[in-house]
Parts: sequence; structure tokens; C-alpha cells
Amino acid sequence: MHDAIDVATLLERSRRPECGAIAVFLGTSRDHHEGRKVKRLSYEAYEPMAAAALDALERETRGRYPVVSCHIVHRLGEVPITEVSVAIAVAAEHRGPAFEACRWAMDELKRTVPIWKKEFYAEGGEGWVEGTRLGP
Amino acid sequence: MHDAIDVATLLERSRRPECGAIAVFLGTSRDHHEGRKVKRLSYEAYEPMAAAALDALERETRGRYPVVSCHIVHRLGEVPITEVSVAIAVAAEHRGPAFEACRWAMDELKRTVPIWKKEFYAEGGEGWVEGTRLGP
Amino acid sequence: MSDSSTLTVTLLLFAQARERAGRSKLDVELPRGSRLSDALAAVERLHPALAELRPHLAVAVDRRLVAGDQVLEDRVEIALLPPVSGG
Amino acid sequence: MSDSSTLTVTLLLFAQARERAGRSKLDVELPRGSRLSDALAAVERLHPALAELRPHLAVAVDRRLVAGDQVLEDRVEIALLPPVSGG
Repeated sequence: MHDAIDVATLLERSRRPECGAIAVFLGTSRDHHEGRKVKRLSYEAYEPMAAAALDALERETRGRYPVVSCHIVHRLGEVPITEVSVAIAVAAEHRGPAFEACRWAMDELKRTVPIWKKEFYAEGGEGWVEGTRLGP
Repeated sequence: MHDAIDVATLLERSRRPECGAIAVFLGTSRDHHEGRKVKRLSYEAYEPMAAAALDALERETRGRYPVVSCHIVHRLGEVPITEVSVAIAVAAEHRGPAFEACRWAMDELKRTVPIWKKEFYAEGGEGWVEGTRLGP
Repeated sequence: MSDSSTLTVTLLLFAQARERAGRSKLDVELPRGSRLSDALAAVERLHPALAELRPHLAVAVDRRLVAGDQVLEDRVEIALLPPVSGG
Repeated sequence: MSDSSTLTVTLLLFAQARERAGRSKLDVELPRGSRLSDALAAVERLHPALAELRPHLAVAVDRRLVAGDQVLEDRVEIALLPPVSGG
């Protein structure tokens, strides 16, 4: 989870003869947040629990929507500005469910996976991004 | 428009320091349609008008949603099963507008761009996919 | 070249329209003052199989969709556009 | 190794919790029969800066989120999880 995300491979794995649609979300490191200039971003995780939560989220997405595949990858450690921190690819017969499932998975990821983002500000200082309390 | 779509370059062009989200849609050639097995797919266009319509759609998407970039590419001629016939990438500060704009652009493309899809069936025969009448 | 009493328009046919006519392009010479509907009637006389498709077609003149029955300029390009199905 | 009258649990601290404690991991020895709340109280005695964070933390035992105040087994792994912000 500490290397750059290989988006090309993620897309290759999502191409299926029975599918007409692949919806993809890429989260990228942004140079600002709530009015402050961000010079770098870093992610920390409870790695085994995060990996299990991502696997569970892939399965739950496939169970909840009429989609054929869902692949999710999250990068950890420093993610330079413009690089991809998270990638979700959902393949389906039709585009409606692909889009819906992809968006749902991303919202859910932010709510349920033990990963934390820290920002380092251009003017100095740093802060953990305000997040969501995990619920059992 | 007749070569394989270079998705990697499309994604590269969508990475921007001020953006935290890239929503991508890939349409892929599917091996069935309305219960019939499809062995090949081919696209035809009124090329100069289609190119202008895709440019206009990119601009309109940027005007209608708070997004930074919208890139759309459509492939013509034969598109083998599992290969990408259309790609849309939308970059934005936030994921909500990126998803919404990407989906809107795809729906709009199917309604407004003079491109036609023909299916060749495994059991023999061929047919133009039922489409939408263009409106002025 | 058309003389001063006629004009020539190019018709472009796509998808089903192209297949029904068995061609993708033709030039039609019409009396000056002719309208779009005259050009469409002329192409249907040459290719009667197009008539059935007519209610489903959109028409572009010089790459712009048109709704009314405009008077034609010399040398315009008229495209017959069946229902679209890109994506 | 803990003798038969005690048990040892491992606490894992992440993000703000890790920074406030100045460490990512510690072992705590507790009397047998101790509950989760006893382990949390023990780590807060060692690292008082954690107390303020407590209402915002979720807690996992052996990588499973827990809500109640369960009795602890020997050698479980307790993770203190601040509000998450992946993506």
C-alpha cells in the first residue's frame, strides 16, 4: 500500500466481456484545504484492519449493486500533490449501477476504513484532517 | 478517433494540483445486448460534427458543474469486445461534482453526438442499436 | 458546377440511411429557391428505401441541426442523421 | 509473559493518539478479569494527553470494532482509532 497506485492494472482487471461500463474514482492529493495551502499530504493506516475493511467494502459493493467487479486500492505514506491516493474501479453491464456503486464505495471508504490523512501547510504547521468516528 | 483510446494520457491530463477528485467513465464493448450474443461492435460518426459536439459537451460540462477539466474521447470503427469505446474524465476539487458531471456528460453524449453503434450477432445478422433522435 | 438557375447540395447519409441508400454521399441539383424539403424529396425519389426512415431522421445543414424548412444556399452540406447511439 | 493472576494486552495508537502518546504501541499488564475500560484507563494514566481524545476514539479489539466494555482475554490487541479520514 506504500507504492504509487498502478491505475492501468486496476483498469485492466476491470475489463470484462460481459460489462459495458467501468466507473472509476481517483482521489488525488490537492494543494489546498479549507483555505490553507497544503504542501504535502501523508496517510497512515491500521494496515491489517484497513486491508480487511477494503476487501469487505469490495464485497459489500458487489452485493449491494448489480455490478460485476469492484477493485479498491489506497496508498499510504506521503502522496505528492497531484498523485493518486485512492482508486476505485467498478465494472458493470450498465453505467447507472457502475456510477452509483463507485460513488457509494468511495463515501463508505471515508466512513469505515481506518486510514488517517495528515496535511502539512505551506505557511507551516500540520494537522490531521477532521474525520468520521468509526462505528461498530 | 479510429485508434485505441489512450486512457493513461487522458488521466494524466486530468491530474491538477487544485483538484482532489477525478471521476472517470469508460464504456467498453459488451458481448451481449438485449439477450443476444454480440461478437463485434462498430461505430460510425459524422466525424466533423461529432468532434465539434464532443468539444461543446466538454465546455458545457465545465460550465454546468464546478469542475476544473472535462476530457471526452470516442473511438470509431470496430471496437473489439472488452476494449474502450468512450472515455470521459472529469477533474474537480471535490468528488460530488466530479461524479455528477461525469455521469451527466455521458448521458448527454448518448443524446447529442452524431455517432452510431452497430452490433454483429453471434447467431448471424446485425443491427444498429436503437438510439435517440437528435434535436436542434 | 450549377448554372445560375440551379444550385447543388451535397447529401451525407449515415448508418441506416447510408445502408438503405447504398451510398454515403450524393450531390443533388435543384432549382434555385429550393427548400430543405425539396432536397429530401429528391433524395427519396432516388432512394425510395429512405422514405420509411424519414420520421426518425434529424437533419443538419452545414453541420448544424435544423428544425424548419429553410431555403437552401448553393453548396450546402445536408446530413441525414438517424437516431444516435454513441457510447 | 504474565503470570496466572495477570494478563497482558497490546495497545496500538494511531494518528492523533499516536502523536499525543509519543508512541505507536505499548504493552499493559492488568489483573485477570480486567475490562476494556481498565486498559484504556491504564494507558491514559501513562499518557494523560490521550484523555481529551477519548470521546472521539473508536476502539478495536483484535481488529474488530467493539462497542461494549468487554472482559479482556490475555494477549489481545487493542487499537485506539481516531476519526478516520482516508480517501
